[in-house]
Amino acid sequence: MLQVFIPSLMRKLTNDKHIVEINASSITELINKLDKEYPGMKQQLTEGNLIKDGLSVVINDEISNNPLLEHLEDGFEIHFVPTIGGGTF
Amino acid sequence: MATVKKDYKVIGSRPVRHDGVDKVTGKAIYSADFSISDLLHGKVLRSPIAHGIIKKIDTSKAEKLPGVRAIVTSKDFIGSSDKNIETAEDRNEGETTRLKYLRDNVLASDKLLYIGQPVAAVAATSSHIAEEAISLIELEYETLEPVLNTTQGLSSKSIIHQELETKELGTKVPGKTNLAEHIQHKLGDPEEAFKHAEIIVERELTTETVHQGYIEPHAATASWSKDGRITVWCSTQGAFPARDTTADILGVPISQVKVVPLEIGGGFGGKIPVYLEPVAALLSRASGHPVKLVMSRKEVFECTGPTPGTLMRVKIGADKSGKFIAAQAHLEFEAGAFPGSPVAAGSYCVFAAYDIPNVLIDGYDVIVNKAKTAAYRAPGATMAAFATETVIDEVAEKLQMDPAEIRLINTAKKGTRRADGPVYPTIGCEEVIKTIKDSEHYNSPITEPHVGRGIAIGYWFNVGLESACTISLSKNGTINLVEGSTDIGGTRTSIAMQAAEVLGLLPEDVIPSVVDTDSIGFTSVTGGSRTTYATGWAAYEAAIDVKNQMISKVAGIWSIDADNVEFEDGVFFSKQDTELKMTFKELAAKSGAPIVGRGSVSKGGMGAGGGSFAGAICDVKIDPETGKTTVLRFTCVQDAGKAIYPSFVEGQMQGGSVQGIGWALNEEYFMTDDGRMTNSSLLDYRMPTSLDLPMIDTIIVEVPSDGHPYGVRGVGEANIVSPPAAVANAIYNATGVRQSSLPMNPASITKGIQDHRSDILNSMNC
Amino acid sequence: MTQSKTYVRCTINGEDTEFLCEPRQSLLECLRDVLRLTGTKEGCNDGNCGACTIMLDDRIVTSCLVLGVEVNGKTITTIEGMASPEGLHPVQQAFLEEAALQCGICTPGFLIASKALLDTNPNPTEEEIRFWLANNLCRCTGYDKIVRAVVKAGEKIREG
Amino acid sequence: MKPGGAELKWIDYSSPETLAEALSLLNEHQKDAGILAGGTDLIVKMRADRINPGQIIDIKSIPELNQVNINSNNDLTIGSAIPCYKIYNNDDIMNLRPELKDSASIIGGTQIQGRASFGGNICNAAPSADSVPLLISLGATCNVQSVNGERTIALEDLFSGPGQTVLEPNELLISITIPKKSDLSGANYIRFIPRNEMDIAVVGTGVSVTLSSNKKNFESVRVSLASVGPTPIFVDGIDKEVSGQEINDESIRVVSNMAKNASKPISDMRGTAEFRQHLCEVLTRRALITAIERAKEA
Repeated sequence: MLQVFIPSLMRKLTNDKHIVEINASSITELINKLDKEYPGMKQQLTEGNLIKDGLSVVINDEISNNPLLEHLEDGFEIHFVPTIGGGTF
Repeated sequence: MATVKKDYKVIGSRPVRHDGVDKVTGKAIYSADFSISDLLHGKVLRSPIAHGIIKKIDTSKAEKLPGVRAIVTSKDFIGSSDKNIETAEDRNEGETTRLKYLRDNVLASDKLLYIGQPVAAVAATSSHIAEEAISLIELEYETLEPVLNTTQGLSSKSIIHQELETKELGTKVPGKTNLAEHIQHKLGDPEEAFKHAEIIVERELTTETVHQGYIEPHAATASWSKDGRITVWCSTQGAFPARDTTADILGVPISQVKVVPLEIGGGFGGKIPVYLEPVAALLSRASGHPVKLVMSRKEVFECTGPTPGTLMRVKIGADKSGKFIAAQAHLEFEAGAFPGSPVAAGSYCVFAAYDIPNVLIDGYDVIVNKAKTAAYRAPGATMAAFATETVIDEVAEKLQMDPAEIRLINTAKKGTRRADGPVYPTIGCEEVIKTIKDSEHYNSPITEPHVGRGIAIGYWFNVGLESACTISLSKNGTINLVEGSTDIGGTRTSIAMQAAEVLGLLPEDVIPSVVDTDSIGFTSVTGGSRTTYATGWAAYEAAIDVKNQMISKVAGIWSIDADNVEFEDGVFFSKQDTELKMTFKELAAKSGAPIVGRGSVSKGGMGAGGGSFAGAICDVKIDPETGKTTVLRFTCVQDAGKAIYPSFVEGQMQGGSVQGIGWALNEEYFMTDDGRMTNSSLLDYRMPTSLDLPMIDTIIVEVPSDGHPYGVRGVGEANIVSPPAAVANAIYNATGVRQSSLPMNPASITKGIQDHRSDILNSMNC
Repeated sequence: MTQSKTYVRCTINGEDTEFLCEPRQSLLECLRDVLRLTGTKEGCNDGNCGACTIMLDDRIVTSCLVLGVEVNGKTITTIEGMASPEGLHPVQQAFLEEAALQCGICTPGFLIASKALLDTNPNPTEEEIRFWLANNLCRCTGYDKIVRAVVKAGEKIREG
Repeated sequence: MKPGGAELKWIDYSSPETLAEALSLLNEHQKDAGILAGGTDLIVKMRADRINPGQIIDIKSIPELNQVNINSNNDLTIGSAIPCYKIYNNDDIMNLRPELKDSASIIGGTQIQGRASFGGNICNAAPSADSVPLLISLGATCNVQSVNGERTIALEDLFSGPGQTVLEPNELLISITIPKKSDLSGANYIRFIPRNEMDIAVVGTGVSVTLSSNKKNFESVRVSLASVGPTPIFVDGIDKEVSGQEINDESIRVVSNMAKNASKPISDMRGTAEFRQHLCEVLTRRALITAIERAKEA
């Protein structure tokens, strides 16, 4: 099981649920499964099958450079967080 | 993966840096020092107003001036601006940038958005002529009402970008606005938790715009050849991002652009953006000559990205024991004329040093008519820490707790969940606080009147990102190490030392070079405290690659299996036959296919290696009559993971501390009501001089980061985060008056003391 | 009056030097653009950062506030003239050993200023060093290691 | 927007070796002339486009402007082109008027002091000029010449507005004369700046005091202020209030309050009017106390 943390601004889609548990081995699979359970999630998270502009994916404790390429394992934590814009690094 | 080996030979030593002799003899070539045959000199016409609409740009008179060779405006860009592109930086941030914004920030197209925004540029046979030509360009415009702070930005009817909609997690909220983005992090149930707090402190704080203040102004030379190839020589924190952004702005493929990074005279985040490079390239194409552009100090202050002014409200609730049970932050940051303030980073960092179960953080990125803000050393974290750490000080005072103790019982540690979600890997926050609490400085008595002591803690999350490195082995047993991280503070050496450690070499046996974008793999910016961490890691990988190739080679010579070869203390030997030995240098001298090692890493974004915590202890003396603050003693404590080159780690700690002290006391942009900066000189923008400071003591804490082969944590940034708050807390302890705005200049301290006195007098009268 | 260049003859780093410049060109421009001595840096062009510090006869000055035409007959030392054929000057060596530079852009100015101090006072106090160097801004180091390097260079010079 | 701090417009330059030659050039060019001594104000103002002289007259080679002279009456005359460091490194000056180091050693920093002169600091006529208040409090006079002759102007009468003096366009400041030092007198200049060097005075106070023979009473007190009005301010009428009075907290406060009341500051980025008035009182009191100590030691 993956622990998926739902950002506060998206919790209206999950009836205010903070953490959702889902079985998936990739981010794409994860998002598809999320959307099935909570319709509208895919639209919130993706654009043209890519992670939406302005969103970053944290896998465990680091922002992933290439989330769609990562292999997810049981027990991983997934977070969707606002990107750090504006020449911050 | 962190090695347990502690007896390093090279790591932890202090050799003379490889670029040192050139830098103390004046031979090192910085961007403004560069020259090339047939060179023209350029100048930029800039907006005289903060907000308006361009009606007409008439360059005809300027074109007729003898010596003028080219004039360009935004009309000279190739292709449509109406698309989103992914800059090199964006790629790591998971977002795209409107090409129009990037272009408008280097040459305005339809609107004037801040005083100093480039409008046109001239190339001429001398800079004097170019400047004369600038004054002959006629710019007609219609003035609009400027928006100059977040309060105006959020309430004003003056909309800066008509098409802008507020983004929330990438989703657009319809409606015309100056609010570019709203960020929120929520953990637990803060509303409920505050109800149970024994004590709640809530304060509103503000900070003014400050500049990175690097001593070298921006400069760039570009040559656009007839075959379409563009070469740029410039001062940048990232040659590859500069290449990519320049290509995007110009509308040419990145393969057409080569960026040659010259020595860089400071950056602190401010030399990540591209300002002059595309303009110089356009002038070169138009004139057929290479063109050089150099900013004046006034242009640096008024036209390059500072870090923004902010308005913040922070609320912390604690129980009787001092444990924080709930926290809330409202952060409004000025983005400047285009989206992208450091409010997202500020939102991540605002409570990052503490384990708090219930947190709500709201961040607002507000467009205003000022220069687009840029990164400045731990962007956003310093302002946020000023708010948090002064509120915590007040909580401690109300509970009559020691300021270090309250921080210690609330410290974040491995496994602590941050408000934005992730849990920490191994971090050194607790160790930093303990070190402060146990330090001689913290425990020394204060005996003089008007002297106060303050402490504060700061966090910067650090990034990893991509780096590449190659190593070529020479016959004499030395190695040439080629890397793409521009070296601002000695990173060539701290990177070379990590390769030397692997190969059993002396630091001087490694010859490092920072090269152009055609000559090494993609390497991200020198920023985010990532260079020694990630490019050092790439050098480590490249050195391992060299070692493995040498093992194969010696195995071939000895006709044994490579698995049976060991390498230790500079000697290759057979595990089975003790007679079979060869030194590194002997093996290097043997002929055969050249040995070239490659290292290439991609090490994650925010949070790489767990980030770095730092803290400050500050003693100040206040002149109660003039409000002048003298910093008597200052100690910076920082977790370096493993200090590769301790002198450079100390140097980063001291430099960051002093920038923080400047920010605390005297640095600020003075702006008129129409958006003009009035103190754009190094006389009136008062950065600390040597006479304004004591020695800056340093204590390096080493809690190795998970992952990095030597446990390195980047140390470039966390050290600036706590000083303003530490100074503020010290001023409070010296005067009895809390300061809620940066800078805490003599006038505001004097006023605080006078108001405080009258408060006391009034209460006595009652 | 026709706009013509002016002939200037002076001694730079021990060499008899002639150049032509416009009267409006600062000594800093003449050193960097005319003579291609780019070790002297420009940080502000109004005398407030000290990066362009040079020795003019017996005194350090900011070369951005000197006109090139003013130095006719004068003696100038720039960073390029500090090391001898035998090696680095003790103050250069101390800056390297004490890690007193990070980006290095202010370093030439600091070295010229520090040498001038040690030439007249090889045993300065911390306060004297800080006062003397207050016209030189450094944004990287926080000055700590610079002060230490000047003290160390003074020790070396006193030892001979 | 002009690229600030950038290129100078075309200028002509001459470096006369005699006073007569310089005065004749100045007479020829009048307002188009820019007098160059140290250049630390002139060149900065030209770069910022605040002035645009076409003819630069470099006065550093003129002997009269570079001399220090102490006459038989012990009046001290300092050539207007002498850079600050030559003032505080001059033993004759320091023996006679050690207080001049108070101001000469804080104008700009070390490098600026290698060029900047009292003459330039005076003629630049900034209300914040650090050399001026002390010189006014010492009763300094300006020796001025033109092709038409020479005249002497009391320093406090020289200034007519920010950046403005009563000098005619063809007049040159040759030197400054400080009258002989009275017995039992002392002086001090202090300023307030947020940094410790390299800053413009938020307020500056020059105080000169002469004590009675028993060292217990004021005989004369002169106070002058910088940065609290359109010109440096000489605080009138102090002697009338405190001459003959016993030196104590009360009489010191009378002087410092008179200074505060004489100030007419504006609010700008360097300080608010209110803060500056407050500082006037503080600094005058402190400078006066130091001047009294120096007078007692004298």
